[in-house]
Amino acid sequence: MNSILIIVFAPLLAAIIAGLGGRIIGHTAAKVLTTGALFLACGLSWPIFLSFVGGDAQASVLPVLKWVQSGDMTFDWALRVDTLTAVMLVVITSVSALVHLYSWGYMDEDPDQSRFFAYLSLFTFAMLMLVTANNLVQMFFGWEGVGLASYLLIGFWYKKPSANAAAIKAFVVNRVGDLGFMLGIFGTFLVFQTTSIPEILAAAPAMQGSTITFMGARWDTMTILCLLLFIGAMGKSAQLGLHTWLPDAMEGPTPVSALIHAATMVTAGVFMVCRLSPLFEAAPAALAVVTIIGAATCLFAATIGTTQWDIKRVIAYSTCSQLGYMFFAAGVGAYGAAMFHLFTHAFFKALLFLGAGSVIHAMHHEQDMRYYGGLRKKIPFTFWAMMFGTLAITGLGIYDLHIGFAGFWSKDAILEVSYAAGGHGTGAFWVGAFAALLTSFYSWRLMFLTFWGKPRWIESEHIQHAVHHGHDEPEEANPASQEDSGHDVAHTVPDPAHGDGTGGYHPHESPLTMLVPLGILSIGAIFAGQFFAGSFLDSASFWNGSIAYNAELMHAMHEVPKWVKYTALVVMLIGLFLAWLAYIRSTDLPRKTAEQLGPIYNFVFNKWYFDELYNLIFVKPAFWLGRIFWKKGDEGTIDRFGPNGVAWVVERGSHYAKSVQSGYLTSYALIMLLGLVAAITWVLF
Amino acid sequence: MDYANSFALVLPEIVLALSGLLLLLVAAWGGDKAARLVSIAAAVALGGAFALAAVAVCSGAGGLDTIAFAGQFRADAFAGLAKLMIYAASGAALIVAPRFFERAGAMRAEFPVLVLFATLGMSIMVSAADLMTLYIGLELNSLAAYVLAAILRDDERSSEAGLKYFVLGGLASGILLFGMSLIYGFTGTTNFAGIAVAVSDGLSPGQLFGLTFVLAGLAFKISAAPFHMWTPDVYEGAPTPVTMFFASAPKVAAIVLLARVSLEAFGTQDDAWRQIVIFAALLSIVIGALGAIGQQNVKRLLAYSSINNVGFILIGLAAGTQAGASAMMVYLAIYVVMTIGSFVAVLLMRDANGNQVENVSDLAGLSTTRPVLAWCLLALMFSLAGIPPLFGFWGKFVVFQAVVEADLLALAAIGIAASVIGAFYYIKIVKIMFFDEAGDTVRGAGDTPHWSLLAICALLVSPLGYLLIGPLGNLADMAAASLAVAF
Amino acid sequence: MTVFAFYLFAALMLASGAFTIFARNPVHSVLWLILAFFNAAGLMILVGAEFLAMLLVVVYVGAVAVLFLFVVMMLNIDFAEMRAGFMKNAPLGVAIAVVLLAELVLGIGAYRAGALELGVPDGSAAPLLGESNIESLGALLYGNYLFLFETSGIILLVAMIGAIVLTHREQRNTRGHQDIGKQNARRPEDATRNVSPEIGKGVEL
Amino acid sequence: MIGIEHYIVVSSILFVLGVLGIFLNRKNIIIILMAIELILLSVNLNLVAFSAYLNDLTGQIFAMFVLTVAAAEAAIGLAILVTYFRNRGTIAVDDVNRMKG
Amino acid sequence: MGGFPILSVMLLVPLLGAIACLFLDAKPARMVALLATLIDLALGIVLWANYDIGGAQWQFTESAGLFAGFDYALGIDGIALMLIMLSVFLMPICIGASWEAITKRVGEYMAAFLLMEVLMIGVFAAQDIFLFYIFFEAGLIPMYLIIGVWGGQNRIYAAYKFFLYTLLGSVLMLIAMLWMVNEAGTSSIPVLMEYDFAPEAQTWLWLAFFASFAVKMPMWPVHTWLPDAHVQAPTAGSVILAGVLLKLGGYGFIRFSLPMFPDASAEFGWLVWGLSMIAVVVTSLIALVQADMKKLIAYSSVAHMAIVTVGLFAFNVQGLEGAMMIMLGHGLVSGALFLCVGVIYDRLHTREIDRYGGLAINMPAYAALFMLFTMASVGLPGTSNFVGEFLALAGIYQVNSWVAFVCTTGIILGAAYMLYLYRRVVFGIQKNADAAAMPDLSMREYLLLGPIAAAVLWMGVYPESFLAPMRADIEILDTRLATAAPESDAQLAIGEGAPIEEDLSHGGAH
Repeated sequence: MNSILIIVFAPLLAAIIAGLGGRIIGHTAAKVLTTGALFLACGLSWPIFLSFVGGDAQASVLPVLKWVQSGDMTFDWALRVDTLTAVMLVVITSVSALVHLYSWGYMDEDPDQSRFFAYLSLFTFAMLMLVTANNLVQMFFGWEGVGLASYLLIGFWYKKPSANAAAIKAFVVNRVGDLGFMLGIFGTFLVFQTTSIPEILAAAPAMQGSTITFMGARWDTMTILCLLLFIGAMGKSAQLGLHTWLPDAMEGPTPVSALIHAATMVTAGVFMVCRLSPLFEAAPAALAVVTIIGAATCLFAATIGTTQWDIKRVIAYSTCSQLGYMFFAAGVGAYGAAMFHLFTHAFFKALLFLGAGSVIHAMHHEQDMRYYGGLRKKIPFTFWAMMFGTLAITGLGIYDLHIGFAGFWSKDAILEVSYAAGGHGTGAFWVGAFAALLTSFYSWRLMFLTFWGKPRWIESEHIQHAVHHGHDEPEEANPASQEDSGHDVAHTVPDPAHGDGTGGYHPHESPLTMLVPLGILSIGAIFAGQFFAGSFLDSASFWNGSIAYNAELMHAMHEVPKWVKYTALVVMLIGLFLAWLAYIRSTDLPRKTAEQLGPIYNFVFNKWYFDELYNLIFVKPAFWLGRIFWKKGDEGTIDRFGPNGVAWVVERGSHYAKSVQSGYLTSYALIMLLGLVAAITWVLF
Repeated sequence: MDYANSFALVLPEIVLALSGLLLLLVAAWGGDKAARLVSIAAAVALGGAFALAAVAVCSGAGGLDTIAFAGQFRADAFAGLAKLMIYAASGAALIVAPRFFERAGAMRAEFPVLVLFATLGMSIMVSAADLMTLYIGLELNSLAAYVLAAILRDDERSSEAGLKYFVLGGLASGILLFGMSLIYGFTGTTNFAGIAVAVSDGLSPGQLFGLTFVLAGLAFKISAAPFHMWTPDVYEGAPTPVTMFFASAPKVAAIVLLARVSLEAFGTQDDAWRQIVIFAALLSIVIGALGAIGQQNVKRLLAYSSINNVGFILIGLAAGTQAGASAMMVYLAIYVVMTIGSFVAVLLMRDANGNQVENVSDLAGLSTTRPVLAWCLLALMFSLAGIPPLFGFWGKFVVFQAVVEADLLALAAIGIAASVIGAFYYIKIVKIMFFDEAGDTVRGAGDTPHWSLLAICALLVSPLGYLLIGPLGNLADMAAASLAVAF
Repeated sequence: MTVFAFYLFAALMLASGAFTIFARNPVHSVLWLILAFFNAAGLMILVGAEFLAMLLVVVYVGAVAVLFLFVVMMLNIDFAEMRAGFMKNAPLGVAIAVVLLAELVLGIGAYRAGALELGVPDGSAAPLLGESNIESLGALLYGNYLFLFETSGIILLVAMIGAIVLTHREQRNTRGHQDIGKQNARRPEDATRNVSPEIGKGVEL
Repeated sequence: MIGIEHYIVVSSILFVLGVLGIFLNRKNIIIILMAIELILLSVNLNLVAFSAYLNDLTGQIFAMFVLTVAAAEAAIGLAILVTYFRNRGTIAVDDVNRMKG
Repeated sequence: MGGFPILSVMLLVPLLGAIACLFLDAKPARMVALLATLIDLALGIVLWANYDIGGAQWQFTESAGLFAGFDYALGIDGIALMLIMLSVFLMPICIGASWEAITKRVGEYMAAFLLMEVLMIGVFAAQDIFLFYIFFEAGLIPMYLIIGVWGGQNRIYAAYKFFLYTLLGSVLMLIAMLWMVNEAGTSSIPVLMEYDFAPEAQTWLWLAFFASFAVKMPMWPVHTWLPDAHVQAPTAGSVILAGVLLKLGGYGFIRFSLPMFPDASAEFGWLVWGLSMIAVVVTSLIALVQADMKKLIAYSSVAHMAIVTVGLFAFNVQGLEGAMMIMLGHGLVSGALFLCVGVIYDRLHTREIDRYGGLAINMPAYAALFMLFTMASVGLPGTSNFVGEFLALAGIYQVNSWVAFVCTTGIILGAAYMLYLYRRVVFGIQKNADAAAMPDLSMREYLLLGPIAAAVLWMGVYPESFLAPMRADIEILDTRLATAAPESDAQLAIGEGAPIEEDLSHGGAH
């Protein structure tokens, strides 16, 4: 199975060549190289995955290079391939390859394309290292590597202050999670004396019930380890509390959002929990936390999604929310379901993002949905792709017929399994169900605002800019913030006075390189669930020990009452209806509702004020403290009383020494006498 | 009393005395025109005495064979080593003096003669084994020194220096004498060996007073704080070659004498004097360092530097051990080299008219205008500050080694920490020479004797000096071993 | 009798010593100093050191004190003008001096008669039996202390050289060193100066 | 003979008087020189007294040397004083203050 | 290597170069300096190649009774080898960095640097405690001159502060050394490393050494000389200061404090931990608000060095090896960062962050390399610093989770201040025309930064090359510390549900 070497390192090689030699070999060569490498990797990944689906492959580990050996602590570079990895391999390489392709069109006008493709390939490499890790440290390497790539790609348009800020935010917030992850690795090493994942997993059950002191408190060993590791997962997967970076990450080019912030990187946390599922299984308390955080994120992000105007932010919060689903699935023990949702989500969410990108492309980089409308006829291919994506995310499907879009299969399974699990799961079920309603609402809201109604393009600065200055301006020409410009709800109503509302602008369908990926992903969004539900959900042999597969729970999942099984569909329809009501039927309704809800609306619209809160309690104090420590501490105290203080004392002493040296004979004599008397007095007593 | 043997032992002194008398005649007849000749002849005489003393040192002379004149005089290796330093320092002073005085139009033929007699006095001091010998030697040196300080008789500062030196010196010798009279009265003898016997059972109050007074009197001579007050003024006012002489030779003599009194006469009662010595040592280090900071006159600064260095030497004495005595001698030897080097460098600093430059600020940018001089001074300054790998470090090293071996750790810690204050003004000189913009004041050329002296001193304080650790350490060890003390 | 003589001499000596220091006129000081020396000589005679006593009178009164007097006269200082006060921190000085005295007297134990334990000499320098003080001293001085005796001669020589070096001025230009140019260049306004000294004040040279 | 303590006390007082003379006056330097002579006198008194009480002539020899040196010292001191006066025209103690710090 | 005195030759080459430079004009002086450092680099490579991993603890030993009182004894173990390699590797780069930047008094400048090289190699190679001290202290002189003569505006204050601060720190150590040698009767470092001093003596000896190494390191709160020295020193001076001189403190701990006073080290572990924890948090926050690039990097060095100290005082193999790896990695990375600052300083002559911006546009290659070093400084896996930080923190975690937690927050703060710096300098729009007109890296600058970049990645991907030579020595040190090492605060207690036997059998199975 040495194809894994090619899968992992081909993107790296391509990234290095395109990145360092981009100027020499030119854009096209760089693009061909990276995209080619990815398609090669993708082509090699699917056979591996299918061989696991077919059940005729075994887990294997391919050592690559010695890394670190320090006393008992040893970790080497190695590539592990098992079912879980294989699933991730196809997700990563497929989405990545398609995003590469898509970017040909999307980034066509960008002067730094080769750099962009290099970053994309670098990201893919890091992600592949993450999923093939056989020890926690290599996983951490991949973990940080994707973080780096994410940072680079979010900040790709480095002239935009908002992009730079978002990039730093993404990196730093992730680092908070990494703090947990690192401590988790240290703790794991302390407890198990190894960082090798299989060895840890094998030893984990024996540690159940043991206790350990961490930061002065006594903990259940497994609980604290899992919680620490889960903090890492929370950071990367943008769970409640550490989610703030994800919406801002939409500052990056849209293909990046599709690849990194929807399909792959953000799911790394889920992957990690699943990879370490035997460990988590030994820590029920930690699992409860995972469930609660997952469910909370799921709901919280969905609420925000209903109020946002930026098309990418809506999808971003949607991603956040869907990740919540995955976590609480894992939290109740249904790792297969979590992975399944990860798998399907990758397709439909990438599709949605790429579709959104296509819309944005068509609308000359306008991202505010208030300035869309009526695009259905202008960009039909994109519209249909988006439609499939929406159908998939909202989970349209009929249980009894066993047909449905991808999201139907996975989300339904999660809701059912959490109901079946009982306990925290029941709560998660209700939260999940309500979140599904919201999902349906915001997804359809997006569709209706974008594709239905009348064009409202005229008010967009971007469109005006395009109309007045021609179409060919490079993207970064306007560094002004592209975040939603107004909090004022009144603005949302299009002004009928402006004729047809197009402002004379004519959107065009995207080029073929962008449409092909949309097409392929649409297929995935439609059929991925249908094809692989059996393997992911019901086949212990498929997983083959790569995750903790709870056959009983899976069995119980199928036994839940009928109403549970139909809940998803029902809430989806309610959501659809509400969206139709608000954005097609009576377009005044959202404004009125918002006004009526007042503070609650503002609270949700402003993303629960998380950013403001963090700014208040972390960012500002950090700078304030830094200044205090610097000016008052280092300069005002240490230097003042330390070196400068000593210097002052010495200078004063020198002054006195010199003033004693008055030049007068009599005082010299007096001082000699003083010395004599002092000496006598000293020896006398 | 075996006069023949006694006279054989004072051969270096006899050489000095006779050549002094002879040269006085030459000076009287030849007048000031013969000054240069007399200087050279005096230097030769010092060379002869040096050779004679060297023989005694190299044989490690010690014990009863070295006693002359019924126990008043000891020509042991300890004295011998000190004499070598004293003769060398005096010789250096004689070498640099003519040019200086000729420039000032005040070259006197009596100058070398006075230097010779002062050297004779020091030579007697270091060999003193009796309070009377001590006194006579000290006064011979002092009286000559008073005259030397004031020898630029038309110069206000020179005569003020002489006056201050004289008055305070008089007071100090009064204190010293009063102490000696008490010691004599309460021990019944003036002989060190006799005193050692008399005080072996402990000190009576009278003896204690005597000892304290004597220490105070000697502390004046080595300019240890708080008896240092004369030093900056005298060093500044005296002619530079004389200052160089004061800073080197008499210090050696007085410190060796102090060591003799403390160790030979009162060696059994080291607790009595150690406290005083430690007090003086630490105070000297601190005062020397503090006083030097902010000095504008190079000579004044070097005066404070010498006070500072004396503190370290006294720390070696405070150890009260053979290793301490040996360390003291090593430090002294290095100190003499550094001092002579520094003053020669000062003498080389002349403005375009050939006038002496004494202001520290005039050194600005010396490294660009006179790089060789600046680098030599840099080596000397870092050496004085005791920064390795320059040789000055080794002096501090051996001293603190001795103190640590004597288990006086607190003293060692305080002393070495205080040395950092001292480092400040040495590196300030370096800063002025190397960091500041060139003032282009110093431009006069030097002559061969100056440059050779400076080169020798710079080489000795350079890391090459470490190659001398072995011989120097051996000599110092032999010298310390020859002291009539059972450590 | 001896006791009376001792107290007389001692009191007179200390009093003259004090007057030496505190006298306004330096000439008076020198005279007081001479008186102090005479009394000290008396004290020495009381303990049988007659040679030293004579020496003190001869050397000090005859040479040193006269030298002082000579210099005082020669310097021709207007003593009336001299500030008569004491230094600013005189109280501190006096206090320290008193402390020193107290420590000396009390510390050594001289306030208790007969309590002092003097050292025990080895007898090598004991007075010769039957010989006078001066003979005994002479034997020692030219015997044991020959070396120091000779050296003290050198000290006197140095003093002589020193005094000459510092004060003696060769009158070189008076004889055979006529400089015509200089003489011609000389102008009355450069050479003369009108002064009107106050009464009792010398002319500044 | 009267007790040695008397001599010690007397000479101590004289010594302190001499010392006082040095630092207590600001009139002129000649007085200081005389004060030094007083100190030496006190030493001599001490030495002679000890010599007598110890029945040992060393003290008297010592005193002779002190006398010799004192004479030399006086000569040199006065010579320096004369030089100084020639340069400055004053011998007031407070004027000897050109160098300080 | 037979009897070839390679270490002495490595000392001699730059020394002769230094003397030659003093008398040469600018151009030949540069050439001589470069040549001398390159020869030393070559010798260093020979040294490394011939170092026998797993062989004797002390190799390439030389001894000559040149001096009385102490021996001219040289020899290295793996730890010293690595630090010598760091020195000889950075030295040609320093010379290269000064090639055009230094125009006044070039000969003296080169001489000072070559002298620095002699002293640094000497410090690491010294086998005699006094020889070590001499080399250790002597470094003050050339550095004082480098800062003072060729430094920036406020160079004199910085030079004084550097000199006196570090001098005060190290003099007490001398007293301790004297006592030790007196006590143990030898000044040989290898012997002293095995000598057992009485515990009560260890206490004050440790403190005396600590005073020196803490200043050199520098540890909070005696770090304030560092920002000033860094800011004022010329680029190459900062490189050598951050790259090698700071490591003297760490080397001191690992060579002296730990093996010679194991009991006292354990006793004072809390002190080191506490200061390090404060340093990580406080200096990181201070770095965040700096407006001067060099000052920012200087403060970051303090924070990084704090992780070195916790690693050292973790008393286990991971901690010690991690500390060593950070020292090596930080030597490269901080050196490279100072070079990066120097590159733009040479063009614009300001270190003020606000004067730059948008450099990615006109200097893309520079931006890329700067990014690499920024990420390495942040401790991204795959770069040199990660290995060290990870091991060091893993080491301390096994002893105390509080310390580990607080110090690990450094990875967050480190990312914040470094990326914030990078953003302000390289990203954004081109605010200033002069900054926008700066040309990209020249060939010379590529040659300076390229090798460091390669080394940083090498060390991150295959640290075995660097760990292997040190392994045996760290092992020995760990054994030495074993008795004194503090208890872990974890106090892992196996639960009732899982008997110990089962656990053991599981452990054995893998």
